[in-house]
Amino acid sequence: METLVGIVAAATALIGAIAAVTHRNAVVGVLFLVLNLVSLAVFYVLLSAPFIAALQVILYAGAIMVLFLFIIMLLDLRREEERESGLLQKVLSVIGGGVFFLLLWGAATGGAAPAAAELPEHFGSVESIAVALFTTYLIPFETISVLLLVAMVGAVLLTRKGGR
Amino acid sequence: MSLVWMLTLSTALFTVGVLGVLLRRNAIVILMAVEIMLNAANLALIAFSRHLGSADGQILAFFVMTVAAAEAAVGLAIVLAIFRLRKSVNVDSLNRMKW
Amino acid sequence: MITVLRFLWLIPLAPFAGAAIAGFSGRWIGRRGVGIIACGSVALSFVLSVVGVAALSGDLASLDALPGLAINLEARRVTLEVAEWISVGGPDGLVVSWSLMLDPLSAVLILVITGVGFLIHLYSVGYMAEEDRGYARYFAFLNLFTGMMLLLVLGASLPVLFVGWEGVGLCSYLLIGFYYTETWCADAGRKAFIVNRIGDAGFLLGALTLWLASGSLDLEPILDGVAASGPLREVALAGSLLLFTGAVGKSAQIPLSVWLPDAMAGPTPVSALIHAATMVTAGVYLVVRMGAVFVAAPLALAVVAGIGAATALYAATIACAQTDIKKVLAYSTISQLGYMFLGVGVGAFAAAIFHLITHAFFKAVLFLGAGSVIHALHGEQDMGRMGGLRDRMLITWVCMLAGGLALAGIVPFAGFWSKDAILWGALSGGHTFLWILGLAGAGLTAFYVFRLLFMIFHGKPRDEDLVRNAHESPYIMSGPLLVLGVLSLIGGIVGLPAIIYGGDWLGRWLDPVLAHAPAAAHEGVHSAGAEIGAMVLSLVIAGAGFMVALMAYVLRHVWAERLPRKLEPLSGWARAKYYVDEFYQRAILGPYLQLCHIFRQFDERAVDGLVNAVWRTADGVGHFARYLQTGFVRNYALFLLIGAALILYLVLP
Amino acid sequence: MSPANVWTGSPPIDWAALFPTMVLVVGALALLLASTLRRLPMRLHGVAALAFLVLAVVASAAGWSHPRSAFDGLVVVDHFGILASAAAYLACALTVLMSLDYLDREPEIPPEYYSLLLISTAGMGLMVTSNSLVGIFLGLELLSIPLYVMAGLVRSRERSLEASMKYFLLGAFSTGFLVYGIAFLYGGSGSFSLEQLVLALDRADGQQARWLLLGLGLVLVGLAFKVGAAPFHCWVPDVYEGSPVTVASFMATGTKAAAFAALLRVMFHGFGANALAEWREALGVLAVLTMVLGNFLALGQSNLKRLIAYSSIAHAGYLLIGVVTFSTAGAESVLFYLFSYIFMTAGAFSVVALIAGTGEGGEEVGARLSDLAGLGRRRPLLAAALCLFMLSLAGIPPTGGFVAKFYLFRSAVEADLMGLAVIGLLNSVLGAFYYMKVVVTVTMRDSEGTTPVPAASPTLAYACVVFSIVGTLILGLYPRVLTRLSTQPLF
Repeated sequence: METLVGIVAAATALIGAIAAVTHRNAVVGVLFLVLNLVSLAVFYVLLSAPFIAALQVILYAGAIMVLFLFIIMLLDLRREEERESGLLQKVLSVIGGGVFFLLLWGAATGGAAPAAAELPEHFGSVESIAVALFTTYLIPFETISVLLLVAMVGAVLLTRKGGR
Repeated sequence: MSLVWMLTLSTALFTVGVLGVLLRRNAIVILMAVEIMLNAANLALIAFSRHLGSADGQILAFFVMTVAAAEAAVGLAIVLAIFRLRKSVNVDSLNRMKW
Repeated sequence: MITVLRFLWLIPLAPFAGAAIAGFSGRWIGRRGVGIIACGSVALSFVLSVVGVAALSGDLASLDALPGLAINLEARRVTLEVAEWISVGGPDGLVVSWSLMLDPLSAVLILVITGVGFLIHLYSVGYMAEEDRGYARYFAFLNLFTGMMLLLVLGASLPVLFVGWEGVGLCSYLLIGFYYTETWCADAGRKAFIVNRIGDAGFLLGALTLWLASGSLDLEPILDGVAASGPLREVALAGSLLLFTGAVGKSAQIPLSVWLPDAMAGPTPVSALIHAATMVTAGVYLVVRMGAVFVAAPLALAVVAGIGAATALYAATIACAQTDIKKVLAYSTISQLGYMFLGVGVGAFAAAIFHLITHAFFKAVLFLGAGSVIHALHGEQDMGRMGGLRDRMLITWVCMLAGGLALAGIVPFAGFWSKDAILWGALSGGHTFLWILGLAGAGLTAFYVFRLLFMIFHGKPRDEDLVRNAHESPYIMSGPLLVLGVLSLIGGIVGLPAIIYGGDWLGRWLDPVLAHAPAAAHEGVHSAGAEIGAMVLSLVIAGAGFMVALMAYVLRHVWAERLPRKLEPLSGWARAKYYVDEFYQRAILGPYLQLCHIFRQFDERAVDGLVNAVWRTADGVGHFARYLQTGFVRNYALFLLIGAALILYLVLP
Repeated sequence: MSPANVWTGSPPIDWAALFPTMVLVVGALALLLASTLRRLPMRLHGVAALAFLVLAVVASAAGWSHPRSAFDGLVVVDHFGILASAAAYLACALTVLMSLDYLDREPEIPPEYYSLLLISTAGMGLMVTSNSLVGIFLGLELLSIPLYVMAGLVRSRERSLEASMKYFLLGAFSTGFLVYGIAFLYGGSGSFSLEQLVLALDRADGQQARWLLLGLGLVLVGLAFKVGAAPFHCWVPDVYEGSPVTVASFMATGTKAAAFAALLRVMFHGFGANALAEWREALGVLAVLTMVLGNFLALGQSNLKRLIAYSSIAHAGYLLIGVVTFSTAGAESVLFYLFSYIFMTAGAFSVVALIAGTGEGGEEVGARLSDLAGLGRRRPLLAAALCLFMLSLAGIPPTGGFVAKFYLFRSAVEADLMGLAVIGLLNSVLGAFYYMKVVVTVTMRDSEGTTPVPAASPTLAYACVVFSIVGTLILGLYPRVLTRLSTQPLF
């Protein structure tokens, strides 16, 4: 059962990703990206990371993608301007991407991975993540808050009307 | 699903993201492609986390998600600002500075 | 008295301070103040130098008690560590200090630099009087240059020497472009810089080589260490040739000679000080200073001698075909520097330094005289338009004549003794071919220098309007001229050879430094008769050059203009005489001048072209490579991906 | 770490280690609040930012005598980190100094600019004082995101927004590589700590070792992008040219210093001797490529900002040599080089900031080389300063640039990297060509036609120039002021 779900999720994740970057209509692209994100969330559940899976759906697919969609709708960018150019770029990109993938894939999966470790109790639970966030990773957690704040300020500065 | 399969999927997704950046001209789509790359990294992190039995990977995945959100906010703001000025988000038209 | 050596650092510091004051407060102290500060600081430095050299010649043994001073009695070398500069690698690591070294060699040079430098500063006060803007800047740069030059010759380690080396190059460069703001001038400056950078690369690589072999950048351990067999001796050839590359660049020898004629764009006193008397001789100084390393690699010495002799002849040839007064002197400088390298190369180190000193005198007087002429003619530099200036500018004429006679090597002027010492070094060392080259160059030298003098001062003015209002320069200019003229006459005294009952004072003074020099005089031919014979021969050749110039540029006018009028009835004969002259002009002098022109073209097109080609290639590659930078984000991302693939390929097993 | 013992033994918080970052963040927040008060003059913001920077330096220096590791290595207090963050603070301070006057001439830049600057600096500080990949990653983001915004602050200027967009897209792209690399390093070592990483490399074999090397490669891509090494350098000239001058200066100095410090720490600490052959080879290739490309590309430039951008690429190449040495001397020389590089580059940019401004049509004017013609006549002291910085960049003694190169090449020679040292030396000769082009233009050419004359610059505006001159000369004449600090172990 788990394998079946995994295969389906892998397929939809890959299809979603490919369609998201290839579809001419950006709105459709975003929707495919959401498909990809949700499929990945399924994996996270399978990999004992329910909290991250939930965040993936709520925060990523739910909030960030809506932001994308909102901007695309706002700017009315459903269709990309047609202007084919740079055959060399395309050919080199595909070749480069292929070589890169082979190097990456070969190195990532080339040999037998060491045996998986036993999972501790409550692995991946909200509680255990929260504990780590508020103890060991307190500093990065606080940093993240500053990061989000500065991103917000920056977005306002770039988009608000008028000068000083 | 074994770790190897997860990593295969992850590398494939990462490459799809990279190619999206290289081949598309719409700045928003490029940003989406970057999101796919980050998600590929997250998948690898969580797969490793499961494999190693350590929660650290999940924590970093959480941070990556937040960073992605911050980047998306700033990136979309830049897109918006450029659109106001040029009525286009085609990155190929961003070519005033070169050489 | 001896303790004065502890204040060695004041010698370069005085001009630096002068530069700072003139440069930064020129607006407040006024033109007069700037002049006083600039000349005063160099004068102070000169006085200190004299005192320092006097101390050096005293009893050094009593110095041992002074802290901070290291003394090498054998080499008569005093090293003063002023402050630590760069130190790395803990207590056992490398330490480079701001340390100065006074020995007989640097003693001679600081006297020349500050002495001639002071005179030229003084002259500049008059020469630049009409310059409204940049007066203070000019003197600041000139003072800065003097300080850098002193640092160069006093530096006790290669990095300190390099500071001076680069510093003088920079000042030269800034002064070349002083008031000529046209494009070609900036190009000239750039060319000078490129050529010098090629030399600098050689210098740096040479220093690196010596450092790797000796573990030290100080001169003392390198010079002392190279005598013994060891790693230093093994790299002596590479190290010395690389250092020589630097010297070739700085001293404008073949094939890096192209920048010096262009450098004449600067004000004339600058040409006199920097591009004749001091900076360009830094290459000679470097080779003599590092002489021990060169001696350890005989092949390197041979290369130095060959390039020196070739340059001496080649540049003399080109000088014959120039009509720009400063260009003649520029090529002459290149040629004379060639003689110095010839001297060094054949092992006659002392003779080379001797020539360096006398050259500083007579070339300075020639340049300053030329400046005086140019000044009188409101900037005209074309000799083809001058003539008949002798009566209008008597002092200048006398002084330039003294300098010219010295340059031509006419006895008893200073240049005769020093050039002859070099030629004798070549002959007695068994380098007969080089000696013949040098002798031929001497003939050409006499020709072009008298050509120069005749065209400027003798005959009838070719451009009446230009010459009519010419007048002698003010005393502040003619004073230094007179002093230098006298020095051109008697400067040879310091090195009169024993053969004519001179003391060879300079040779003996330099002995402690040049102990390693090959004893050239003891090999090959050596007899009093041969030495006298060689002197007479070179005098005869110089005389021949003088005669040719006289016939070509003075008598021709006499014959062509006076004779026909006086002997009116015999006009046919007179015309025939005229034809003789024409024949002479066409058959002998004409082809010869053609040859000179070909050389000159070669210099301007081929050698210059090579330098330009190097520059253009680099520039072209740069321009081509620029197109990688397309401005498209996607292309950039592609480069990034290719780079990532490259790194993965390199990193993965 | 399992949840159970975390509950019971949560570590005490080492506040002192956090002070420098906290000062900057609090300062940034205070300035943010203050910027809502419209009446406050811009200069006051700048002066306040300077005050916070000084406080941060003091807070950072306080840890000098007591090196330690806090928060499981997420924040470390060691000499290297203190010196590297001092470099970042210095870069920021110089940027603030040159902004004081410059912002008057760029009326579109809002007062929040100073907050962004401080946050970015805090990110740099975090990045260079962390022994954990998490800290380095978040520090990098914290420094980058404000910069993406700052590049585009002149919103009516197409070039500014273009710079912002290019920087953002490529920056985000490279972040993807960095994160992916960290994921593989995590997979191979089971931790984000650099100390664990080097241990894991020691015992890893087979697939684990391959993950680690893969992670090494990908992390290198991310960091090489930030330091501006070829072939990841493409963004540098475009972004520097388009950004406001002060922002370009901050990117060129601060980002470079922080990214190099982080690169050095990751390579020396995280990979160290256990993957030496691999990372040395990769970085060696990058170093050569970077030096050659940077210098050649700079030759044909006619815009001073762009020229400095290419020059900064070339300098990244020299600096990489110092990293490749993998020796204490190399690390010290990189730090020294960074300080002298900050002074001379910020100095050059501050001269540009004094002469550039907004022209007709909102485009920036005054940064082209032809605009500099005759500067020697119009503003002799400013021209002299620019020449000094150019000479220092060219590595001509007795400036800081010379001593820095001396240290660097010496450490390379000592590490038996003769080839790299010679290539570096020849490249620095090549570099002199275009630096001299600037000197020629400034001192020898006369201005053609109308040259934009910027608004009167008050004395304050020269502060950055003067400070940079002093720094460049002191490091050249008496480098001991800095080098004696590293008599104790760096890490």
